[in-house]
Amino acid sequence: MYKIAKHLAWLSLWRRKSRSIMVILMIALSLSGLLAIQGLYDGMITHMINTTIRSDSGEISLYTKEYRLHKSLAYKLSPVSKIEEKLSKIKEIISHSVRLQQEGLIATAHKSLGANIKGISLEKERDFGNFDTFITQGDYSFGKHKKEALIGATLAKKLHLDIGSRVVFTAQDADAEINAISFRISGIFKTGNPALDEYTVFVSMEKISTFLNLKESATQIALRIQNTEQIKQVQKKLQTMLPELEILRWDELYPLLIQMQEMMQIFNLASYMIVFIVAALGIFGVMLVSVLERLREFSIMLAIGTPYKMVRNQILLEATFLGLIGFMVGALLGWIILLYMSTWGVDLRSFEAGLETFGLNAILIADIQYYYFVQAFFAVFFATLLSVIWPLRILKKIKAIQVIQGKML
Amino acid sequence: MRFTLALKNILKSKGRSLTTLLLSLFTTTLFIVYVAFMDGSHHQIIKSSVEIYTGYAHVNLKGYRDESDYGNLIEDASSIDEILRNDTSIKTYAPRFETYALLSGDEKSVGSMIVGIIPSKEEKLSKLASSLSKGEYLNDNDTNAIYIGIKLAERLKITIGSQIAMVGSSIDYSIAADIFTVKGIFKTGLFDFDAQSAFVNKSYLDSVILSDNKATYFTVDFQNNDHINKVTSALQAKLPSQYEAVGWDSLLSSLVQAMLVDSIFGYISISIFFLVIFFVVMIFSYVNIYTRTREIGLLRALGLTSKDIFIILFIEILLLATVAVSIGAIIGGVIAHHYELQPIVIDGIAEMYKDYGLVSDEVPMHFDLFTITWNALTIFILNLLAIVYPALKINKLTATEAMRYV
Amino acid sequence: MKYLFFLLLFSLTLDANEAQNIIKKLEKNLRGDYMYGTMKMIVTSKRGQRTVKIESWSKGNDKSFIKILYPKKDKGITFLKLDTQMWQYIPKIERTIKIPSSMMLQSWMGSDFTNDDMVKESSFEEDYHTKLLSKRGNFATLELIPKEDAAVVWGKIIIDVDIKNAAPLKETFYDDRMKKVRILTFSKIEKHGSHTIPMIMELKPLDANKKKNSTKVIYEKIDFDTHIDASYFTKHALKRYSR
Amino acid sequence: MKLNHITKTFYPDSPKEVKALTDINLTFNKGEFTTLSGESGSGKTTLLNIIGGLDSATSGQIFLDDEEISAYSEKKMAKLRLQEIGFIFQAYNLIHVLTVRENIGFIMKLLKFEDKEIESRILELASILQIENILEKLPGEISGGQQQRVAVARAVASRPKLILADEPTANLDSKNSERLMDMLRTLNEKEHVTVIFASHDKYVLEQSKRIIVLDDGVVIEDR
Repeated sequence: MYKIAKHLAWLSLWRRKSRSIMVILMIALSLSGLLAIQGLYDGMITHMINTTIRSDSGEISLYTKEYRLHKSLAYKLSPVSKIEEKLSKIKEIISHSVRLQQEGLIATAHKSLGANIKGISLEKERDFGNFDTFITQGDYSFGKHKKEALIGATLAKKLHLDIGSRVVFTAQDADAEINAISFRISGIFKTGNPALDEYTVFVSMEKISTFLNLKESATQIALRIQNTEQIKQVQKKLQTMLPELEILRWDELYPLLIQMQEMMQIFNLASYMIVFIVAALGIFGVMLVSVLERLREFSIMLAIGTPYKMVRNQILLEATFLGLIGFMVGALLGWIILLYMSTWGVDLRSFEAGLETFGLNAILIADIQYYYFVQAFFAVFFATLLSVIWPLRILKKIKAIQVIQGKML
Repeated sequence: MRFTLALKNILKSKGRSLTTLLLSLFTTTLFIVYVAFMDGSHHQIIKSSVEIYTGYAHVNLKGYRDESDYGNLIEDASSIDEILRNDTSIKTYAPRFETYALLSGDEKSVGSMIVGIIPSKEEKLSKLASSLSKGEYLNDNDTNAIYIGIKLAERLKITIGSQIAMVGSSIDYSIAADIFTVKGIFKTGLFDFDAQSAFVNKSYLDSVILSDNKATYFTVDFQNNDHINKVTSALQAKLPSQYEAVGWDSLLSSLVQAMLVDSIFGYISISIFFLVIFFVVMIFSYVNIYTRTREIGLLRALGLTSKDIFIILFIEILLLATVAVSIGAIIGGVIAHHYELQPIVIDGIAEMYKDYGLVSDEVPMHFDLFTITWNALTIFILNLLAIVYPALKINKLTATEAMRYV
Repeated sequence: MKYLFFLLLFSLTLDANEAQNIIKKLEKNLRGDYMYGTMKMIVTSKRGQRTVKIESWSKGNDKSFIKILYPKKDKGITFLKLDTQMWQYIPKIERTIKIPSSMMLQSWMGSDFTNDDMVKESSFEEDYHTKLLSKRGNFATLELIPKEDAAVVWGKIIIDVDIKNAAPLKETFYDDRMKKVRILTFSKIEKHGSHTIPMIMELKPLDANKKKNSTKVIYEKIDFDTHIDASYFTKHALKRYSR
Repeated sequence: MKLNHITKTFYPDSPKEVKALTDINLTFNKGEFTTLSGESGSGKTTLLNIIGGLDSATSGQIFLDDEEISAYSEKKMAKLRLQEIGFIFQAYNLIHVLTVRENIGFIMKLLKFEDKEIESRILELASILQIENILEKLPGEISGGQQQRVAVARAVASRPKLILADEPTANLDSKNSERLMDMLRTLNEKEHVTVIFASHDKYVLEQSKRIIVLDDGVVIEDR
């Protein structure tokens, strides 16, 4: 009997071809659009979170408790090897990066600006977050004698620096003596994180340690954790192991990112709701009319003894087919768009300044997640169900005999 | 004849007309409200950023934007003051004197921006007074009282009543130094601003850095700040040629671009809404027209051409859409207007967006006749377009086919 | 041929040595063990001209004490520089302030010199490779290229020297794209005790937005031969010698 | 089939109360070819619908093979209609998305007849009803007479005990009416189906073996 209902539903659908195609197109096009936006938004946020984790925070960062407010070398992590030894006992930590940072002044012959100098190990940063991929000009190198530096793109632009340009960095060392050191620029990086791009110069750890007159010291140790689920657990473990330190997750360091993600999710959900409530209205229109104009036919079917269940199934199936085909076409189309956008990206270079305010690159790379399609499926499914409630009620109410006698038409 | 027929069709089949009417009405209202909400929240963000400190427009010497030093001061502030005072398009304005100086507490010294302001005027122009977090805001008779950002206070390790020394340079480049007592601490939520600015009464600062009758710029609040380019260029025309009036959109250009990016995403979403609405209207038109197949067949049989039928259907949708969209626009407009005056309050949104400088939980809608007009027109045109396909489709049927249509 | 080549090589090294010697002599002449002087600094900018009078004491390269005599408003303000650190005392607020690194590169008293210029022991001899570009009688032109490790912002400096008096005539500063940034000219060379030095020094920045600026320093008194009490080079001096 | 004291009242206990049928007592035997006749509004269609279980009587009982079907639930009634009764209505009583072939086989399919049997039955009926050449067409593509013949085929296909036909000839011209009646007659004789009409068509009356005349809800003649 289900088979007959399916057969009837399928046939009815194609009997009213234009109508069905319109509904399917409606579902498919709006769905692919929604999927595309969702992917783009998600891509945007994931990208921001990713680069932040890769370029700075890791999943977890360690500081001394006072450092983040005062940014003073008095609050340094030391000795580093002791902390590293403790870290090595936690197997969930797949890599870590030790960084030593100091605020100071960067100067050229023309201009000077406030900036941060940060000592790192290139190899470790590469392991840590592929920092080399952020280089837009020049090389990922500190030169043979570690006398070269990597500089943020915005800072380089403000100072009119090129590869090979010479800069002098002036800062107070650990003994509050003012020292100056010169570097040549070997590479320019762009992470999308304004704190790095606008204010930071990376130099070798050895060089800065000597410059600041420090040994075995760091201001931040950032950690990469294998699995997202382990982050909180590792944080707790670290807290008990190193109670004197501040141990912060990336989302605690950059709460704005999480908030943006939440906002985007709410926005996506709202978009889905608006679109599919309207879409349900469209499906409803079609289903209602298709029931109304076939009331007589349905009555006859009921009259000759067709069970109500079968008639109901037929209508449900008709709507389901519409929804399902719409979903499949839309999902396919959306997938193709997403695939394109995740491979080639969306070029928004004309709004570069605006995007940078959000800490984004001008070319947005979309994300593709399995759950988009599940979510979309449920949206379509509910819209479809919603749209047949009223037509089914009408059908339930009819007395076959009245329709046959023409009393309801 | 065709018109009467169309009108009669509308009036006779009330249910059908009502559905179409309601659908268009609903979509128009929805769309207008959505756009008003989006624009409203952008306005709110911009308004917050603008109103925390920057202001809607600045009047400064040409060249000051590039080189904000003592070489580009407004040397005769009273002449500018007079021009601004006599400009009826301006609600309030005030001169400011921004300079960089070394502030030092007992332990630490920090380079910071010091601004001479007229406290009573600034209260109306910016959020400085309302951002008070501890102590008191300045008044016009204050002498060496200073009002500083909360992060700056933390950096200097000082609090209300502490003394801080300022060392900077006077405008003749002699050294300017004075001791100030912390009168108030403010918190706007903008980290950099809270960490790097301090305010003192301008008349007193003038005596310290010899800037009497001088200003780095005037900040201006117009009666109507909506069309900032127009009002600033009008103001520009009244200013001596060496001065310029700069609107907030240039002062905060990256914020403007950020809003633009956000709007683009908003419009992508809207275009999806459009797509759905278009299809729904089309489906309803299609269904409406098809339930009338037999009737249309009869008309054709009676000798009307397919063009006549098309025109009748078109007149019908034209009438319905006009009524629906007008009512929808009015309802949408009323909602937008209402929520502009009494903004929706979303608790915690200010906290969430504090890094963007949003200082209020209120999200007003933005009521703008032009926007509402184009929104309504879009839906109207969408309605008209939506009927084209169904009408053409039905006209393909011959009269007899149409009459036999089940 | 071989001989000629040897000669050429020899003359080159000789040149380098000669340049080195000139710089050494120059620096020795300009900076004695002790120096006391009074000077007038005339700063010209878009906003007009202004004069500052200064009294200064210094010992060697890294200790100096400066007191402002004029204008009246600034009278009594003192500066102390010890090695790389700098303090300032302002009588009006009775405070001694340590100048933080972030302020070091700001203009000093509105002049075209930066605080950094005042502080840094920019020793030509230590920080630069020197090369003799030309020599005609008593006048030589030297090219100074900073050593790789030297923390200097310049790409190179060209110095015209009066060899006989071991005094500079003109210093031209280039950025690292070898574009001229500023020119320092010296004049009125006089002998004061054991040193022969230019009494007038004028700095002219070449950046487009500083076209109208210049700073002229005129020595009024200068003495290299009197011992200066060590008490000048302590933080107590700031307040003590302010009056 | 037996009808005992069937009474049908529309809008009972209201000012609009209409007594459509009053105390009808009738018995139909197997293989009968009967017509319910009478003026418009005499209650013949109402009676037919009650017999077919499409409508329920206000009072009285209906027995089919000694079983009281008037007490059946809606669901059970629907099942009974499907298995035991075939319907033919005035017009448009085909499922228009299905072909003629599928329309005829529809009920058999619902009753889970085997495909082979359905196929042979369709062919058999098609030949009797002379509709072999339109089997693959959709209802919209054939004439009204043909449509009615398909409806007949569908009604008898599953060999129901009873066929109810409400004004089957109302929308047909005389030639088509004649043909339809001929065929129903043939089926009645060949397959011994009980057929009950509700009609005032002269030709239908002529063909009937038994005529029951109703007037204002009361049986006034049974011959």
